[in-house]
Amino acid sequence: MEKPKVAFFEFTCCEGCQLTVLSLGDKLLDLFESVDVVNFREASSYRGQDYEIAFIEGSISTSKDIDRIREIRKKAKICVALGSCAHIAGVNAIKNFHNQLEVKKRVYGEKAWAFDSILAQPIDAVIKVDYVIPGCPIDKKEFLCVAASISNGVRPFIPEYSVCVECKMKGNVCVYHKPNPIVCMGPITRAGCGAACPSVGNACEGCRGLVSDPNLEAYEGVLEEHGISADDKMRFYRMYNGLVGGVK
Amino acid sequence: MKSYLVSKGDFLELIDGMIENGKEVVAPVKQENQANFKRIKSTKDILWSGPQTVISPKGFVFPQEEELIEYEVEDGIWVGSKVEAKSTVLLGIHPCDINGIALLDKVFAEKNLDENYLKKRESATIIGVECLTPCSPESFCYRKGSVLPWDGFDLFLTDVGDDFFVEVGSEAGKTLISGISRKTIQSDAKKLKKIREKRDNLFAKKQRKLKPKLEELPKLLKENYDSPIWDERGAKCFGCGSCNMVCPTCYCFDVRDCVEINLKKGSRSRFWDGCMLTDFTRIASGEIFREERGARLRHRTNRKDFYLFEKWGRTFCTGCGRCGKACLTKIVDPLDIENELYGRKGRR
Amino acid sequence: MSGSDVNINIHHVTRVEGHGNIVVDVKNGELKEIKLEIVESPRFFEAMVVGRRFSEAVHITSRICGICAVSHTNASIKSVEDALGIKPTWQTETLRRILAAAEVIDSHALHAFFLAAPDFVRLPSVIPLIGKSPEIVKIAVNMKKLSHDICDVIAGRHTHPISMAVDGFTNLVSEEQMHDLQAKIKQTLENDVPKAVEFFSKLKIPWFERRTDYVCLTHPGEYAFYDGTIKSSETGEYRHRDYKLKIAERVVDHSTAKHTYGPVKPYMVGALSRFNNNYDQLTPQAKEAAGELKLTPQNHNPYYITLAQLVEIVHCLEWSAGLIEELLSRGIKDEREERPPISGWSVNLPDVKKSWGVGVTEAPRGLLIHEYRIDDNGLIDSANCITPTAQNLANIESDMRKLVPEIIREPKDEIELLLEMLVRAYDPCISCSAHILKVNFVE
Amino acid sequence: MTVYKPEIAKIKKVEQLTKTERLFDIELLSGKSLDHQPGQFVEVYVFGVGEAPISISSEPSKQPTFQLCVRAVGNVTNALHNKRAGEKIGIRGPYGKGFEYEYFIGKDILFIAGGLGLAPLRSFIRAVLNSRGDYGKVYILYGARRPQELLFRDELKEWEARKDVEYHATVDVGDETWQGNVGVITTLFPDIRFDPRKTQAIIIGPPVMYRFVINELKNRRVPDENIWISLERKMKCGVGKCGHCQINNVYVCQEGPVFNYKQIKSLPEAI
Ligand SMILES: Cc1cc2nc3c(=O)[nH]c(=O)nc-3n(C[C@H](O)[C@H](O)[C@H](O)COP(=O)(O)OP(=O)(O)OC[C@H]3O[C@@H](n4cnc5c(N)ncnc54)[C@H](O)[C@@H]3O)c2cc1C
Ligand code: SF4
Ligand code: SF4
Ligand code: SF4
Repeated sequence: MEKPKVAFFEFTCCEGCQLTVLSLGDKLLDLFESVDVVNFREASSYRGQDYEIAFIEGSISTSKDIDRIREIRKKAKICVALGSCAHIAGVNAIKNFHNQLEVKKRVYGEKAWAFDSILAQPIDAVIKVDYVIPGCPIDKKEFLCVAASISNGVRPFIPEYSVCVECKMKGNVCVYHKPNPIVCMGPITRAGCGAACPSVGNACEGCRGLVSDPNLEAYEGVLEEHGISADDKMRFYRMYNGLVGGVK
Repeated sequence: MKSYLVSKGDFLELIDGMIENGKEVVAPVKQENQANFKRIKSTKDILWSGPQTVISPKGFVFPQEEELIEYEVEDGIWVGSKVEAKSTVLLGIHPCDINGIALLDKVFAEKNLDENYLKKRESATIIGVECLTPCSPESFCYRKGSVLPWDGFDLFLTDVGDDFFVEVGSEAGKTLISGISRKTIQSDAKKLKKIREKRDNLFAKKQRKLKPKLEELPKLLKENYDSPIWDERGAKCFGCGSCNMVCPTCYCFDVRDCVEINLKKGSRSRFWDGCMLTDFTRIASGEIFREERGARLRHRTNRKDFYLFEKWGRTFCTGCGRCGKACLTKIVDPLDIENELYGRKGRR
Repeated sequence: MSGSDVNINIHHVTRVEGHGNIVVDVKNGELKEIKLEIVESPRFFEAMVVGRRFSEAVHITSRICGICAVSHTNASIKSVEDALGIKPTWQTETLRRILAAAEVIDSHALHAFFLAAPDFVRLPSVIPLIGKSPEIVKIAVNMKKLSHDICDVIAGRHTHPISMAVDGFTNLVSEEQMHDLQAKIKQTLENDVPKAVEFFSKLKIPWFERRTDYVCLTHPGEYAFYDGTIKSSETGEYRHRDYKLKIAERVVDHSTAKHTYGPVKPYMVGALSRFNNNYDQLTPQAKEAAGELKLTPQNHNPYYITLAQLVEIVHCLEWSAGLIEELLSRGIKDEREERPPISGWSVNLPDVKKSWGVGVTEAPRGLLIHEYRIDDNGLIDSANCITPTAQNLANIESDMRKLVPEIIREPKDEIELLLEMLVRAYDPCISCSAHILKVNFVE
Repeated sequence: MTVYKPEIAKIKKVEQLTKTERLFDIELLSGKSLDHQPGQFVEVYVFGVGEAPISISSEPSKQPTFQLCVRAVGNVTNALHNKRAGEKIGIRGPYGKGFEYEYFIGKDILFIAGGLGLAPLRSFIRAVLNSRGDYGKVYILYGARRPQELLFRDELKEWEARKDVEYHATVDVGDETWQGNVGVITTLFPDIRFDPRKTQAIIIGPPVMYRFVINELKNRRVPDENIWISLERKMKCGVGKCGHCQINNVYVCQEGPVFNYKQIKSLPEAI
């Protein structure tokens, strides 16, 4: 069987997802053996233009990005959004909720005008995305499973259920039930991370995006019960899910 | 079966000796402000009473994730079934959880034997312990007739002071304590009876009441199939599945494949699943047979106290109260639901 | 050959974090232009944290960089703690130190083995290196795995650590886990380190020297990574809160990363600066490695940064093994009930007054500074963040300006390679540097 | 050997029936016959992809080969469509309750198939036609969305030609080649006459079809116990454990997929 040709590309992001791939350990060597990595700027000087599967990391946040990602889409058979930035615009979208000129000025002062910057968007705002590997950063195990599924010609499994499922499976004390409670987005967030955050005692911040049918009304009831103000609530949603429909 | 008396010191020594000899002993240990079942290094770690474990011990016989088959596809195909079982002592198991396992025993041994479960189950020694105080404000085991084990234990301990009063549920259990036990005499039985009377009184006072009669629950739920309560409560449900995961008697599972990146080796595993989850009944055409969360809540409740109750003659909710605690929107507690149904009905 | 024209335009330097271009223009043998363009999309983190509660900044600023996320987390937390006047417990700070060491190991291993090493053996990437020197690649994989194991245990994961919070950790490590880690660290020191040092000692390093100002943290008790005062080899030591007196940021046209300058001129941060300034505090095995690599303090060849990184890997292994030893001898305590860590979304947050704080730490690539101003409601009203790569950019350009005339007679692709290798030697984290924050403080 | 381990089987032949359906001839490597009842199903395993419950489309036989008619709709079914003759798959089963045909002997039978429902029904139809003398009158009603979507077209012609079978077909949307009835399956009812008390009506089709067809049968005074249907639900284990296929208190994989209408009428979740 011919090895699938794979490329990695990054847009606006911290490149933590590609680094996660580079940190697969022994499995990284298996990956390099099983697929033909033709483009991986972070790890290689070789830049092949002939690829079938494109893993795309990062958000669209400059006008130049739009042309570049369209080019990639033209060449690739399968485009996979890698990580929150590509999937739901990630933390990049936080700036969308500020005054845009102000944002630029805060960082670049008088020269703000010189910098190309548009509202941060997930890549599916510009191109058709075949599959998504959610997370900030992606989960190593999930990446491998998805990569294997795709090279096997199978639609990868991404859980539809909530983070609470995985959190409970691990037997964690729910962070809402601790002596110093923390509010957690687990009940409405898509699982697949193995409840990484609550498992070490912190809140799920929703980096994998919401489940397909989140009950936001019920969720807001829970937040209210814990004395979370409307402002707090919005900031919470706007860690990762500011762009999600239904969040008011 | 027979009962014996074993001094606590002897018993703990026995267990510690087993641990030293490499035996896997699992018991509840403290975890922050709650508890969990873990492999212990010494009996000192055991939490004999106090906060309940977050999830039931069912995972030790029916793991969260378990490989069922494995295969290789290099020149030809090879498939093997995978049944793993390692001899384990489950120690300090409360009656609600012993009963949970006893129910799973029935289910997995029905018709098509589930060897993955049964082998693990055979390799497990269950040493239960009687609860003398309620473990959480949510529990209602007394109301479900589940303060004592129905079946499914090897030994069952009751703290009677310096000794454990030990009920023996299997030959293996009997052998285990043969060196340190002495037969009980009438006064011991009397003492036990007293302790249990006191316990009953305490539980009757502390635990929330179940208004309908236990044996009438199937009928109550049947009559209330179309009650508005399901949608009322369902409106507040996340479909998060927490209530399924923590329950000692939920046993539904999903099965999924995982292939290695080189596509030559793979396995098929089962994972805990839950009827409260959206895709639980979704088929390829996109149809979801229990679309409404209220319908799912009804199904969950009916499984506990109607369908499976009728089928097996025993409630499938042992009253551990975990789901009531786990549910952040406080809608799932079966006792709550049943009381509300009972209140709305008849006694209007 | 004087009078020649050389025009180099390396688009998107590979094997670095983020996007940068090298532009060199030589007309008639005269250097017209030389620059390192940073074309990474700007991300505006400084603006993003404005309006956030002080406790929320940590998980946002961690996302500045996927490779030095622990350092950003440490700097962010320290800045908040500086503002709030919180002094964390010894246990908390020790765990943070171990995490910092783990990150250095991971980042340096990635750079030295995966990104830089292929240059020395003239390969385009680590992938063909797997076939050529499988053992070396395996060592790097092991070292990276080790540091990820350490981070997984202590902080939940390496990239974007989870449980690190203001004034503590939201999880509790067990002594058993720490024992395991210690055993693994010792194995690496014993098995992998000698082979790695031998491999690098045989590489031919390009010869080039330019003395510059070496800047890093320094600490009386240890080779500083986590904490200390800022030390400049030219102008001496100063307190972290005074950083602005010494460091000026400037927006330049060709870069979405701001450049920084010391009081007099460009300066260097990172492994070689730390090595030059704090050599005496290296662990014995690290000093031994330096000896074998023929690296001695006051080295002025930036291509040697990669070797200094290797020395630091050895140091961090030994250092963290020692820290774990001490942690275990004191016994690990659950401090969470008494001193609840202040995690981003805690329901009960302490009341806060208007305040400001600065957090400095050594990221693998050098000095990292976070500064926040907090208002009376506990919300951040301004932030500044200076990353190591931003500090190095001006220095890299100065190096290139000196280097190009020295190598102008070489064939063009050799010049290109040497320039790319120079940029890569600094291990620039461009994604980091493009997330530079505000210049002017709202005073 | 556990209940979850598939037996290895070989694909002997693949035949494209329509754009989306293929018929697979499959043989267990052990050489044993499947020994199934009409209406039963097997769990088909494609290595590395997963399992799907598929009804057995061929009639019961002592031969080692059996047939599956599969529509490509998702992971497993698509992967199956990519398989060629000679390739190996896994088979578990047969599972579930099918039609006990002794019960039907001597009775009139009205087969009603909608779309892919013909795949399982074909097994029973063929069994009945093979020993035609054992049964009373036989009617076959078959509906598909379009003429191109009709399955087993050669066999349909045979059935149509037979004197001892009353065969009617319809499509929802016709085209120039189609000369038969156009309309949903219930529009075929006025064409047929049958004795409601002597006739056993067997319906297999998409969920939406059941309600209308049962209504029509009720109008024709067919008693509940003379109506049979086969239900489809998500399945993961096929052996009554995983819980997905449950309809109220009934596990489809154990007590179904074939049900007598009387039995499931009281189950609100059934239809
Ligand atoms: C008793 C029975 C008999 C069937 N007979 C046939 C047949 O003869 N021919 C045919 O083409 N199809 C038949 N189906 C439907 C077939 O099982 C599904 O189309 C198939 O499972 C889809 O799987 P997939 O992996 O391709 O789709 P995906 O959408 O990828 O489904 C993933 C998994 O979900 C489950 N699942 C999804 N849809 C269904 C479904 N409709 N029924 C049961 N489980 C499902 C399966 O475990 C499946 O592997 C039958 C279903 C049942 C229950
Ligand atoms: S901690 Fe979060 S994810 Fe875990 S059970 Fe509680 S709400 Fe759900
Ligand atoms: S239904 Fe709830 S209370 Fe009953 S056994 Fe399950 S988790 Fe416990
Ligand atoms: S009932 Fe409660 S715990 Fe169960 S799924 Fe609904 S919200 Fe979650």
